[in-house]
Amino acid sequence: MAKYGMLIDETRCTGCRGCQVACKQWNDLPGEETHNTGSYTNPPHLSAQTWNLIEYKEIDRGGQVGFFFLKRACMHCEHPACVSVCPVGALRKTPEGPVVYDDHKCIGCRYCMAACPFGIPKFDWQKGLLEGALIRKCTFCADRLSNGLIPACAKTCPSKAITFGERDQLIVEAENRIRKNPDKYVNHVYGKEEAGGTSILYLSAVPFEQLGLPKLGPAPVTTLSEQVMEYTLPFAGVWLATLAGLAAVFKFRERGAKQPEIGPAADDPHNKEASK
Amino acid sequence: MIKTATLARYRVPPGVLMLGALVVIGVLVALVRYLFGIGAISNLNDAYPWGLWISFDLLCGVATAAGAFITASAVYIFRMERFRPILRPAILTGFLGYLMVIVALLVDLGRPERIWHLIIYWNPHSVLFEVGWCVMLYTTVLALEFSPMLFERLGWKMPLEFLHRITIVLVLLGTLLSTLHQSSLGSMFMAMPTKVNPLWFSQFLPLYFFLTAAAVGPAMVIVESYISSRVFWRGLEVDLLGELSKAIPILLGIYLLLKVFDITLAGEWGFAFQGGMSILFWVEILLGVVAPIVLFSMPSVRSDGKRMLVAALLVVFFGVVLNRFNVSLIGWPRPANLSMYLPNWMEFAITIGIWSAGIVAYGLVAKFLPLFAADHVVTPAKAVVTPEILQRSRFLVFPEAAWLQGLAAIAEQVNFDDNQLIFRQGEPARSLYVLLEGSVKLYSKDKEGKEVHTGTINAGEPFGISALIEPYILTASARTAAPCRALKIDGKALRDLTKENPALGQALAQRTAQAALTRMHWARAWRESM
Amino acid sequence: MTNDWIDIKNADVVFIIGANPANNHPASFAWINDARNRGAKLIVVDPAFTRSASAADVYAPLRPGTDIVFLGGIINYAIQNKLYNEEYVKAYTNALTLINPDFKGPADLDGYFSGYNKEKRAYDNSTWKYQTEKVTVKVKEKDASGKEVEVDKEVSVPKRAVNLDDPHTVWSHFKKHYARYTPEMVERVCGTPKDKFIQVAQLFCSTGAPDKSGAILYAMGQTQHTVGSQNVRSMAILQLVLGNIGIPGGGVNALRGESNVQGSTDQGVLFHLLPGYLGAPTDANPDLKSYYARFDTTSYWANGPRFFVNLMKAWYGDVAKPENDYCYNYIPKSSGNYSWISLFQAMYAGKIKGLFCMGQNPAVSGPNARMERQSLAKLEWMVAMDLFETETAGFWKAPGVDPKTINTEVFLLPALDAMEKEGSIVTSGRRIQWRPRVAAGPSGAHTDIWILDRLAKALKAAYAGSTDAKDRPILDLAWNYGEDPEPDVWLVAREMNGYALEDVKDAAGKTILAKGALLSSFGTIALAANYDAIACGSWIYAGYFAPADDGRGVWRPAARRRGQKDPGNLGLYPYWGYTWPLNRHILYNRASARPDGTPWAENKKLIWWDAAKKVWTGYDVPDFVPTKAPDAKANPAGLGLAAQSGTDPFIMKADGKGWLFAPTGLTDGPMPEHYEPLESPIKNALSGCQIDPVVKLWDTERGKSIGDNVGTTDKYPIICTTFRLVEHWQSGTMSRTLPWLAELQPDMFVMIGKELAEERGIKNGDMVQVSSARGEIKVVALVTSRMRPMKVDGKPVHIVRMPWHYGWQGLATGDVANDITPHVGDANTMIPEYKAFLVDVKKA
Amino acid sequence: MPQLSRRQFLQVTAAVSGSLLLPSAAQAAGSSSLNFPLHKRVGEATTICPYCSCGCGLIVATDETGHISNVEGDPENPMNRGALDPKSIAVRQLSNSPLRLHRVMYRAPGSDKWEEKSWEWAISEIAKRVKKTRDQSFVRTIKVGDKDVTVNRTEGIAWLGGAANNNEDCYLAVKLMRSLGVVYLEHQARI
Repeated sequence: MAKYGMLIDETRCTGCRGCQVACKQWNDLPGEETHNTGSYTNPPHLSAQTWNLIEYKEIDRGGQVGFFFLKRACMHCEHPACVSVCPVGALRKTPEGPVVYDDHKCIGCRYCMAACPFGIPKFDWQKGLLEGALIRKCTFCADRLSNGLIPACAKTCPSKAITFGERDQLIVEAENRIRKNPDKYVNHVYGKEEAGGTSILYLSAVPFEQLGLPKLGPAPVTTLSEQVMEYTLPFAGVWLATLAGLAAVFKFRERGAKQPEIGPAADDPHNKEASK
Repeated sequence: MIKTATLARYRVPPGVLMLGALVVIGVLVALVRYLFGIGAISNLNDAYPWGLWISFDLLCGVATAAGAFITASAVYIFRMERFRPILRPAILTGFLGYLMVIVALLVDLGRPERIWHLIIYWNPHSVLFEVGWCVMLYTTVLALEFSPMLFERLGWKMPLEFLHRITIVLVLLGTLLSTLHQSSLGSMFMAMPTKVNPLWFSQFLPLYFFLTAAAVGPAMVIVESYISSRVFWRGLEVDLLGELSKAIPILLGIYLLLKVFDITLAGEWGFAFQGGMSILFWVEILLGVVAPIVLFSMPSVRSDGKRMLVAALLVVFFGVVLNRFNVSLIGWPRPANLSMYLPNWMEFAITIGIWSAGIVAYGLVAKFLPLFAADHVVTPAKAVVTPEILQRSRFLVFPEAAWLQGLAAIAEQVNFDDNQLIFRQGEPARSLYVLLEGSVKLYSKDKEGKEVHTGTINAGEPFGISALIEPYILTASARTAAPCRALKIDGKALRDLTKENPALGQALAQRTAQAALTRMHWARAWRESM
Repeated sequence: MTNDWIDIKNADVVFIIGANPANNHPASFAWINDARNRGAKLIVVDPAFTRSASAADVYAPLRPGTDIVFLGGIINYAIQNKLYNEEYVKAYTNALTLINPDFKGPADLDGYFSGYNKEKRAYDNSTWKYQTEKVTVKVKEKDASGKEVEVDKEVSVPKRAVNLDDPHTVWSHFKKHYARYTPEMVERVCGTPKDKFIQVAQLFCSTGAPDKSGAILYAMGQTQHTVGSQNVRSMAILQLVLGNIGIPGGGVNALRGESNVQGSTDQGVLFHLLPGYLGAPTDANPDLKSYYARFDTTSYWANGPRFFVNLMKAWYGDVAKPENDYCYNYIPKSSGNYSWISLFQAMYAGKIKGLFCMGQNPAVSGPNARMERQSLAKLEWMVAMDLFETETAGFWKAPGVDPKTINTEVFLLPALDAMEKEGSIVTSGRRIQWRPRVAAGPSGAHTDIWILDRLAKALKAAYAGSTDAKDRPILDLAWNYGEDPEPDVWLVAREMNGYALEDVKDAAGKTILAKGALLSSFGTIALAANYDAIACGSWIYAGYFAPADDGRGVWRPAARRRGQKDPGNLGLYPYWGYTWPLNRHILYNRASARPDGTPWAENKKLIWWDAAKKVWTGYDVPDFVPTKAPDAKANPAGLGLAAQSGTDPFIMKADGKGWLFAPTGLTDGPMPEHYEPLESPIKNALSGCQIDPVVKLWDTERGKSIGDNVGTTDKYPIICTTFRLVEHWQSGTMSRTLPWLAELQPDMFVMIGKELAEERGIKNGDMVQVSSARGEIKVVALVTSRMRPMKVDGKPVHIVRMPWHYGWQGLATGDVANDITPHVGDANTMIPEYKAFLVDVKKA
Repeated sequence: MPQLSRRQFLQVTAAVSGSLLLPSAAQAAGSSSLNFPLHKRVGEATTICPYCSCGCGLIVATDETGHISNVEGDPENPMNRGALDPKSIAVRQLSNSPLRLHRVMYRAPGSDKWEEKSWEWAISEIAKRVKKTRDQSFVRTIKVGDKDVTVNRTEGIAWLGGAANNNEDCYLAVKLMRSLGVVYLEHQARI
């Protein structure tokens, strides 16, 4: 089946936030109480009620100021850290691309929040047991994709900065755009390899770090932890055998030397039990 | 029914009341958490999903409970019998430690009512999956290792019998599970290369966590023994602890070598010399690792309770607690426009509430269950010894009132159960005993090392007289043959008294020699009767 | 707009000046980006580095209120470097027309045109007229006995020179006038670095080439000035000079702010208009004949009188007869100016007793809003019809107001919103789209039509039986739109579209519209003999509700069509909705062909002359007589378009030409001349005339805190301009009450440059006080490097800008920005000068 | 759960626990492709956004109360081809807002609060006031130069509004107001 992705061309985005509101509309998420603390970015961060956020950045580009808008949402990684670390497998990578969450399994340990290199999964901090706090993040509109509709944010983008399509075709399109106007883009498609590659790809006129995207190597972040999990069972077997061996050896040494047994100390079950 | 050593009168001391209050506060705060969510009682937020409860209650809680498997493996796997007296407290501390971790989890987990999901929903790639399973299984093991005390108290024979037979299996499993999850708590953080500070991030994290946990085991035993000896007026098994703590410098040594090697390999020494985290790095390494290695390798420290306590605290706080905080919280990059996470009072209320509950539980167990080795129960004399009491024993009858006053000041009254080992041949003779009621049998080892009954002490007679005779090493073991009451005079204080008052010293020396002679006659008579 | 939204994709250069489409019309960026994908370039000129500027290929800052200098500079640049389309200018504009020799321009009279009367602050435009010449023409006329006979008739026509540089031609005055707008002058007055200006001018003037087209997108940044009309004139002139009018990807395109502001203007909700842009009668037209005289006879406006009759038949039905001048006197005649500021000044003076507010919130959106709120207090009664309790409806409980001192009765009627009622609206591109009811509103609310219907019937009942002549207009008003359960909006649409009361016959007696049939084109009215048998409420909308093919053979009322076909792939989409007039998408599209009728260039063709079929054909409805050949000669004695030749694309103009020089129609000069805003930090560098000499200056309560005071640069050194956000809309009633929008922009703020913030010790996020001569407001400071000080006339000048959506009602609240804007309007339209006034900013 | 003999029970637990130790097979290999149900209707009714003048097309779904439950761009409308900006999407909250007026409100002179009234009362009271003000301020003729000019106007009543109203609303408003003789007739297009 096709593997979907979204290409976000930051040079076309005008920061209208249609995608931020469309995400809230489709997912019926409430507005948050916010204040203007000196930036257009509101709400200030992703949260359990805000799964897609535009962040406004004023970046100086050689004297002339640049005004850029980063669309921050789940990257739907190819090797998602959140899927790898979730102890109960509540997060799952579907072959079509979306990383989806099963809120019936989740125990709320929040390991996915700690492990995600993009800091995407968020939590219902204000919900008690009755309401049931859960992890919240963009679902790549998995229900829309299942029914032949494109994601709400991609559909609503007026300036066509967000293009939905098959991931590998989007990479080809992105590289074409870079080739066609090299002076307009940084020569790199963000998400092609980062942390093992992501479904959401970015093109930008300024270095991605200045926009607020983390600098990540090609290896999935959970490579080491997954490797250690491979060795756990064999190690356990070997270590158990060693311990048993040691126990036997010391037991044997002790019986041979016939340590004078003045009788076990008060708390030894032999003693108590024997003496009564 | 076995009569336990009565530790304290029934009246609840103020300390426990205070702890109880802390527990109640903790429960109330937890209630607020369950009604209005974690956010209502904590500064945790989307940038800091894990805070005090994970860094301290989980990571440090599990690490400091390592004393259980260290002691258990020492006693049962390596057959170091001498550590037996401190085994039960260590097991209890471990068991309570893990219960406290689980209670902390029940507060920290977003959906505590689904904690059992780990059983039916699996993700073998997740380190936390393995940690979860190990904690579940190991808590069960600890419960089984702890249960003998309970069954003894209840006098149930059949379970005790069964448990006795499977003890070795339990200890093996316990040690295995502990090794697994003490190390995988470290591997958890290997999944976050972009979060953990480079000075702490390494592929040896599992090893680091295991080694520091193993090292903190004995340290915690020291700390906990010291505290319980203070609280329950018990003697401190300084010798045992000293020996156990020998392991600490070895473990920390390996840890230090590995860490130095790893940082050099990764070429990250640069980080160690700039930025706030470098300070914390050196504090942790110097105070938490290097200092304990040095201290614990000095016999003078290993033989003195106070010094060992200080060294142990260094390991616990700088070697483990600070390390766990650095790895899991302080070292993390702080998002742009957000202040550093600091736990608020309610988070501390939960942690303190849990620890108070743990201490109260420890006290209750110590009070109602046979936790401590009675033989070593050297209860300092609280009952005031008066010259009249001294007079009851011929050995201590002196005309001069001043002598009696001097002796009374350094004497204390002690009680022993029937068939309780008072002291053991070969140990240093710290005190002179004078039996007031009951009878005590002496044993000493013959050539082949077989235990031989060498005499009986009746009311009024002294024993443990080696306390006055160099090299002050007990020549025989003493075990009560009936419930006894005796006077215990501190050997050193008595020797000082005799130096100040040579006349008294001379009188005592004469009576001691008399006692030694009678014992020798008795022994020759007994052997001939064999 | 002369063109349409989607047409922007055909442009080679998109020039945005005085607008921020990324903010206020995000959908337009789909077309701007389409154009840029084909290699088009985007220019943005704005005082601040806006969201639109962030996407621009070329960005140039300019000081608010100096657009005429900037645009004048580009016009001059085109002239000096011969980048203008000479063939277009010569054929389609009045460049060659000769002007009255007595005409003098600002170059000679230090900023004034000839004919200025200082006391009346008005011009006498006789010296601006065309020179005319007499021409004798053979005319067929009926002599006394009714027989056709040919007679010579003498007619005067505008005199045109042969080449552009002859003396007294429009072009020579034009060149002389714009010679003063040099790049150095632009740098000095606008503060735009010279190289940046040259870059913009060079890029945009490249569209002068026949095979290139450039579109200008503008909005309130151009219009809300004391020289607003002349700003728009400058853009029209520039586009004429570059030959960009009437061609795909060209045009002068206003990005209008409200979903139906184009429609509400079309229906004449303005004091000086009747529906269909028919002029409202004034006290200078006592009778129908004098009213008819206002219409040109040599342009399409010659049919104006007919359209007026159709309107009267729609309003008064059979009562409107030739005998009573079709109830001409039922229509009120105005004396002087009744526009917005005059209205509130009259209200403040207590002349106005009652006010109706249908979906309008003047308490926030009017200039000097605090004074306007005090005018509301002078009313006896007010009726507000709105979705929410607006600041206007609740003005009596505004912060700091004691309700007890206000005696205005307020009726607040709950209305249904656009989703909950049926009707049509018009986009900026004149495209009418029908909107069915798609949702249920609050139970107690009603549609505006229901309210108006009940009100009309109540008034008719109140005046029933009155014999007083003044009450006839109400009693005779044709008002029957049914009632079960709502008045039928389709009946209203029928009336606006126009329908035949009787069989309509042409001059030859052939029936061209059956009785009761819907009008499909106002051409029928022009051809009809018995044109008064047609009732048509809004002639320009003729055909919008008549059945039309949607390109798939489905016939439905034109405005409800959803056809997807787009012949020529120019984005015209003729089968979607109905673009007035006559579904013509690009106005003056005769100019998209050379004078000889062939397209300027293959990739820019729109309509062209099909010599074989002898008819104009192409992708759009020709804005021309379909059968008039390109080389057709004008018949000076003809009526209407007959008097215009085959090369006169501007059919609404008396001479059929694009006016570089406007002899009539503008009160403050035939050509745009730069004057400083009312409150300006510098002296006018172009001439001695500081502000627009014709602007009306109010001095109500001058000296008091809310009065019409004029701020000076000593107390208020900083230039302030207002702008809009994508997250809020107009006075915020329909956005600040919605959680999803209030969350995005919660608080009222002012954008301050880093340099000014440092000077005043203001940190990002601080509360600051912005004060002008009319009061002060407290807002959050947004310190940004997107606002920079500008060197103007050698002096550094700071500029700040603030959104004006905020008020005290709703979820996101804040001080009303318009509390400190000035009460002064444009010389022609009286649109308030929101975009340039003086303030001071300090920490609150 | 069928009654298991004790031995069977042990076997089952052994089997289960056995598998406990071995990691379960990776998530069912090749799980079926995305098959999540739509959590709400997308909607078919088409309309046009009430905010700026781009004239973007909307498709709307309503819930059982008739209020809007989903809004997104109308893919067939050429003006926006399915795209929308924040305001048009928020039209849903316009339809559901608790702040919407649903009763006629009246404020008496000097009062500091609203009173709820019926429509009938409001319409008749408004008509009375319009008539009173019109009759008081109506001007039939004025002197222009030396001639009397019939003007038939009232300057006592002003009308503001309707750039967000439909053409039909505006047309009827102008028709009614002009028939009353109103000359102070303005709206958003002026400011």
